[in-house]
Amino acid sequence: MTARPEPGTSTDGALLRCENVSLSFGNVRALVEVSLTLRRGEITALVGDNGAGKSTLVRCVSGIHRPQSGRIVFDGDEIDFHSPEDAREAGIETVHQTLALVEDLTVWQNLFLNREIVRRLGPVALLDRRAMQARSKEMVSTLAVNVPAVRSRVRRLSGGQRQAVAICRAAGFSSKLVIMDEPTAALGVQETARVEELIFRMREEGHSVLLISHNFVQVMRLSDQVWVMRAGRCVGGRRTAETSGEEIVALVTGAAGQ
Amino acid sequence: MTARPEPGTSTDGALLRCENVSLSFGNVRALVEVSLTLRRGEITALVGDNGAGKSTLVRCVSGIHRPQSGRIVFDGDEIDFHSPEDAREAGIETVHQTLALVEDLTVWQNLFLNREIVRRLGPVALLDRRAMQARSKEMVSTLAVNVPAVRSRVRRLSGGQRQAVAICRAAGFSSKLVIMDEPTAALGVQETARVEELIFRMREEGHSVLLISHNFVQVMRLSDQVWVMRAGRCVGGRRTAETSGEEIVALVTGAAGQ
Amino acid sequence: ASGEPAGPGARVEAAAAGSPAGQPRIAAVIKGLDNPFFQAMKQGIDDQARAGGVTVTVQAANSITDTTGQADKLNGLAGQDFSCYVVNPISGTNLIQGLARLSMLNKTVVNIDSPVDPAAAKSANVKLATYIGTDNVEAGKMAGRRMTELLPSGGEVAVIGGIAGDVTSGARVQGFQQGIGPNFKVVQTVAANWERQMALTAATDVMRANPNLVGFFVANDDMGLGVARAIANSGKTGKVKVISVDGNKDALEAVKAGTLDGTVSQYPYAIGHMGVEACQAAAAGKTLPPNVKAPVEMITKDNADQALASTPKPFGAYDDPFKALIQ
Amino acid sequence: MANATLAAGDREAWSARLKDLGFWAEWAALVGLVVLVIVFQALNPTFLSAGNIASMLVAAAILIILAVGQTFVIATAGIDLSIASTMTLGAVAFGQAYAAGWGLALSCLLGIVASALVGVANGVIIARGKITDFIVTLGTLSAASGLALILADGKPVTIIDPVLLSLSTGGLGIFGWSFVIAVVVALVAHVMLFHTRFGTHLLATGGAPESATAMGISTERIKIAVYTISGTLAGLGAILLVARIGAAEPAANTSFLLNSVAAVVLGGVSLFGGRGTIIGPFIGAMLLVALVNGLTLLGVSQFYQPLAVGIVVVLAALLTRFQR
Amino acid sequence: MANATLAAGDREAWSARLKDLGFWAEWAALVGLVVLVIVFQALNPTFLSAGNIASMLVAAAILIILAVGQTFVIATAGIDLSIASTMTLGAVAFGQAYAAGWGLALSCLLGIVASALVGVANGVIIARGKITDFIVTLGTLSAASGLALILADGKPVTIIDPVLLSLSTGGLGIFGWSFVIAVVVALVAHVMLFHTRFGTHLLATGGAPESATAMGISTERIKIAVYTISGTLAGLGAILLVARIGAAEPAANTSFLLNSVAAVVLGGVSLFGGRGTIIGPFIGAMLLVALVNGLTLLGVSQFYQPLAVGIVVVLAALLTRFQR
Ligand SMILES: Nc1ncnc2c1ncn2[C@@H]1O[C@H](COP(=O)(O)OP(=O)(O)OP(=O)(O)O)[C@@H](O)[C@H]1O
Ligand SMILES: Nc1ncnc2c1ncn2[C@@H]1O[C@H](COP(=O)(O)OP(=O)(O)OP(=O)(O)O)[C@@H](O)[C@H]1O
Ligand SMILES: [Mg+2]
Ligand SMILES: [Mg+2]
Repeated sequence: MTARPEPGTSTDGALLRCENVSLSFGNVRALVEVSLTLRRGEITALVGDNGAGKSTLVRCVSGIHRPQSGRIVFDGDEIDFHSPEDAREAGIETVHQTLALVEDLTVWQNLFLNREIVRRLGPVALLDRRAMQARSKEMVSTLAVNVPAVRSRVRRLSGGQRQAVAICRAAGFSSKLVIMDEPTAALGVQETARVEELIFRMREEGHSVLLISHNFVQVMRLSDQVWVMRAGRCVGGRRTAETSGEEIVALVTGAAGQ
Repeated sequence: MTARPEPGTSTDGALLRCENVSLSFGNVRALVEVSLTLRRGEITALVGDNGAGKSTLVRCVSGIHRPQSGRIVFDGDEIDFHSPEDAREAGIETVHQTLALVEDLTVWQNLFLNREIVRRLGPVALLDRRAMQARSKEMVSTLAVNVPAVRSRVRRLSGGQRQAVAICRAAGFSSKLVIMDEPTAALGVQETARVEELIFRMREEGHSVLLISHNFVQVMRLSDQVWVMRAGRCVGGRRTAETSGEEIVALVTGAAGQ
Repeated sequence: ASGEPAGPGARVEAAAAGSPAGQPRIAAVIKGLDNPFFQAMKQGIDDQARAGGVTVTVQAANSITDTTGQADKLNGLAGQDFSCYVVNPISGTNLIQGLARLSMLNKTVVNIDSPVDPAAAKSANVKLATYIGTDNVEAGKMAGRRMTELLPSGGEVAVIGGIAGDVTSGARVQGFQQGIGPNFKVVQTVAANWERQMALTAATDVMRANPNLVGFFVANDDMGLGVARAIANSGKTGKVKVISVDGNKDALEAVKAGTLDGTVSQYPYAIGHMGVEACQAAAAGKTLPPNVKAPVEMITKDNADQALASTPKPFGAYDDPFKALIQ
Repeated sequence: MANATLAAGDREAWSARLKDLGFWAEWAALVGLVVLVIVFQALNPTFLSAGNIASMLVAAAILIILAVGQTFVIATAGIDLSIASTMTLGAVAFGQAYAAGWGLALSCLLGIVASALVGVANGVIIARGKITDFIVTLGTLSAASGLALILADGKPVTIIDPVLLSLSTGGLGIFGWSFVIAVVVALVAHVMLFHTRFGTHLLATGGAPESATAMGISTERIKIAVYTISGTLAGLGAILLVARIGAAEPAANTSFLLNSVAAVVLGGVSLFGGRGTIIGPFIGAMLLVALVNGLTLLGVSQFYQPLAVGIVVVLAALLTRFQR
Repeated sequence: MANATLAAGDREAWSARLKDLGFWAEWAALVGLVVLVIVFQALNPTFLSAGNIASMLVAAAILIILAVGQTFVIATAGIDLSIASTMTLGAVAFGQAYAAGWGLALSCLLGIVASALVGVANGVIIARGKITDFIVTLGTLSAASGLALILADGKPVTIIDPVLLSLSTGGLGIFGWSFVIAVVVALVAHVMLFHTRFGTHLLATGGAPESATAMGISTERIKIAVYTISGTLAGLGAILLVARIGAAEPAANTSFLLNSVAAVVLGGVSLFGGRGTIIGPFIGAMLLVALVNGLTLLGVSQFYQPLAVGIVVVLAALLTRFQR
């Protein structure tokens, strides 16, 4: 049952490789010997039922959880992130499913959180609020249709507006890998189209993207490679060009063997 | 520009009628003279971009916000809910977009929140935990694939599992109108299929459903009537049978007049 | 000997204050709020003011530890048109700032009960017209001597104090230790925060830890009554002696009933009373005696009846030099 | 069949729980108490003598009752800073009524009603006025102690009543009556919190007020109820206090305030609301009382006692670190 | 162009804000203070005399400094219960060093360092031990006052120093030096909170610790920093306290604890963290001081003062009800 990298996927172009990663919460086995590979400069999709363990895997890669066993290799080095800060420094930006926005801060403060622009005044570094606000406005208007005021608190935003802010934050800073956990779940048609454009643009600019989505049409449209998880295990991977939506559904539901 | 009920929709079979409902937050005009009608025993869809005001309208109907002007007629009576309790008593159950689960309570406690089963012991009414747990188990397993333990705290659940719990809660209690604000946004394929089944079943059982969704394929598949919102206004309504996905998209984006 | 006023000259000040017809307007700042001791003091102040037909404003700190709050209150009153200030500072120095301002304005300052630190007063140019009060160390000593009288053969005693580090409590305890005979051994000192309930619990525990205990010294009456209760609860009434300080009405009754073996009565009523008299005398242009000892009595079962009959006033005659000045 | 699987789940859950650090953390106060008892007993054998246990239990009774009230409030993410001065006010009301010859039963009732009213005031102002719990109860802390001073004219009233005396000295074996009352209060509170709708709604109000409102729970009513409970229990505490010291005093019982909150937090209840137990704060209160008792028995100097208390409190809290 | 729209947005935002009730609620403390000043001035004209203003400002200085420290802690959803006893410890350390002839500057430094160390201890135990702020600082409250008692052997040390005396009595016109220091502290704190990365990270830590962690902010480091700041400011308060009362006393200054939190809450800062201002707590502190001063000037009886304070505090808080 344990999945191993597809024979077809050479590990040379690999940006991220998970090998037998396991993690349990009490007696919930969220990840069971998960192995998969992400190639450089590609859009990789990760699909699976609710509770299959996708977000948990993402959290392992982005430094929130530490795997109980197995290893993760990123950009050639085995990684052992102790905190999300380590992951961000290594070049991994994440849009978490639960968004990770600070509701009481404004849109611009959230966008630049821990990436603040400062002006040096002798020994002290003061925030350059104007610059950040102006840039935020630009960033948000690329994605949102009903653009929220960058100085309103995130608490005030609609579900989709928040999602847009979270995506902007991850996309706005150059990084090697951008992970997006169901980025378009709350988005409208127009916004979804813009995010998909953004994802393509990121690939063109040479970033790699890990996309989690329940929308198989979207997955087939965007991705180069699909990995499928079921009940904590990675049960298979396919090149998108060589598979079909039906095969993926079969893998997700367990109707097909590997 | 202001929308009015479609000529085709007779108001006789109307379960819910909003008339010129408006609501502003500070200088954000979230709802501008919204008028629309929901028919008894039908599935009505409400679509629109992010920030268009859909959730705000739902919150007005379910007693969280009070409209600043306009009136809402439910089941023949003009309503003026002072609290969500009033709405629940009038027979309106809501699955909110932000879920409204209590993270520190268990799944079964959430499912039966304010609908607890009690045993009378003389003057005191004690909770019947076993009964509630058993029923919860049944309820959740109809929707979820990876069924969470009903005695685990909601905090521990995956995004989709939470969504399933929230839907179960709204569907599990007989009511005249069930409002679902993006119920399948976080759900996997199998779970989405089950929820859609559930929605059909509810219609068969004579409940009315108000469905908010960004998934137009789903909207076309499920609904009898579609209303479209744009930037706080209700810009039109169509019988689903008489329209097409393209027309709806055009209404949402403003490419078409009414 | 402490509380030596830093300077005379009450006559000049009274004149400078320009009070019409020699009637002072008096402001008093005292210590406690919820303690009967200071209420008796206030009563003394109010009674004498009424008798003398003078106006008086009494303010108190929020608690016996509220040093800065008391200073704030004095400062609040200092800016107003009072001619004479009666102060009972929580510590030797906490009111210095306000007092310095008063001295600059040539107001009469009467120090009662707890003395202002003389060195601090000197360096801040604070001029005190007079000091009226009893030394807390002296009160403690009296309690110690009484304990020795009650238990000539000595033994193990314990001390229940107020809040740890509190000045008044510290002085009384220090006095007690000086006053007891050489046969005594203080086995334990517990801080009961001036609370009767805590004193009760602490005394119960102390008696359990020291089965041979023969007596308690308690830093005020309220806690003393709690200790007496603890002794009664454990059936040791009479076997373990309790002596406290203050002389409140309830304590006097307890002494009479035999549950308390004695209290050192400091007569806050008389102190307050004389404080107002001192102001009147100063306003009348009299020269005040620099240092007036307030009455203090050891109340025992023998004189408890007398004490109760005249409470809050002292039952015995005492020396009141101001009475003559304002006749 | 459903029942069978449930029971199996039960067993499984228990064995898993015992292995879980989090489980032990929930019982941090108990672990701390046991450690403390062992240490004190080793250092001074009178610690576990029947007499000392009895007096510890009696000394703990008032604190337990206040901690139970405080638990209800804290579980809704509130805090009742006025709990101690509400008790003072109750004691004074009781004392004044008794001194005025109202008789014991009526006076007790009056004391409890006076305290309960402060609770109602707290609840109504917080719930209807939508003001932070902290500042409202800080206000009533001040106001209640002021009222107590005014009512009593600043003077204590000695109360000698045979019934009260036996309340504070009699009991069932080593369990003094006041401790028995505290246990009954805790039991009732436990049932209320975990076996009634009210309890569930209370936890929902504390954990996610917006969600609770959306589910039609009146968080206002819950808030008013918990403060009323807390006030009423403060009134009960007042009766026990008067019985214990034999007098009704207007003195502020400040130490009870911080101790009641400390007992709750040591008992593993989060100040952010939404979770709680009754047994935890119960043991937390016992821990605090045993600590002071033990230190006094050992004759630790008054200057070193605060230091020791501080260190033990932090150490006991360290046990809760695995919680959440 | 972007700038132009921004500026326009600015103006629009301001005019909208002025109409918004929420805006006024943020300034509740100021509104309360103004009302109080008008009432007191009407009842007693000496209230606004230069002398009385000067003494109010001086009286407020220590509370302002503590409230600023408390604000930093509360903005991270913590609370520093040890702030007053940390100040006591600082005062005693200062006093002992001064009495031992270390000289003023060195003694001051020692006092501040001693207090800062308590803050560091708080921060480290809370952040690394992952224990609730409330219980840790409750522990250090006790421990620090124990240490102060031990250090001082329970006795106050009188300190007469011309520099200290002029610190407490001199000043710039009606602004005493200690008030000037408090203003400087508040200004620096304001800049730190709103114009540095640290401030933003602090608010993020308080508002959504998990999100802050996910964004790579070390919430541990932030926690340690805020408690260190609060401890250091308590040390500064200690120097001003010694200057003011002319002695270093080991007795607890309990009233400062609740007042510092009250000032922060009255200043519109949520105890749940994530939001905060400095000006609010500043004005909150002034409000509390003006209240007591005014009641004293009016000669309100000592029994009625707590009642009046309680009522005014609740009324002032009522103004904040429109907030959020
Ligand atoms: N912190 C936690 N404690 C306990 N169980 C957890 C925790 N986080 C996740 N789980 C459990 O682990 C499993 C996998 O969860 P995860 O969030 O990774 O699912 P997912 O694939 O992202 O699902 P979804 O599509 O619904 O987001 C679920 O059964 C969930 O209940
Ligand atoms: N409490 C609030 N305070 C201020 N503005 C608000 C508030 N709630 C909603 N808004 C604003 O009102 C507008 C409509 O929000 P709403 O949540 O109704 O959108 P929606 O149609 O549900 O969008 P989505 O599809 O993203 O959920 C948005 O611009 C939002 O920022
Ligand atoms: Mg997920
Ligand atoms: Mg919405």
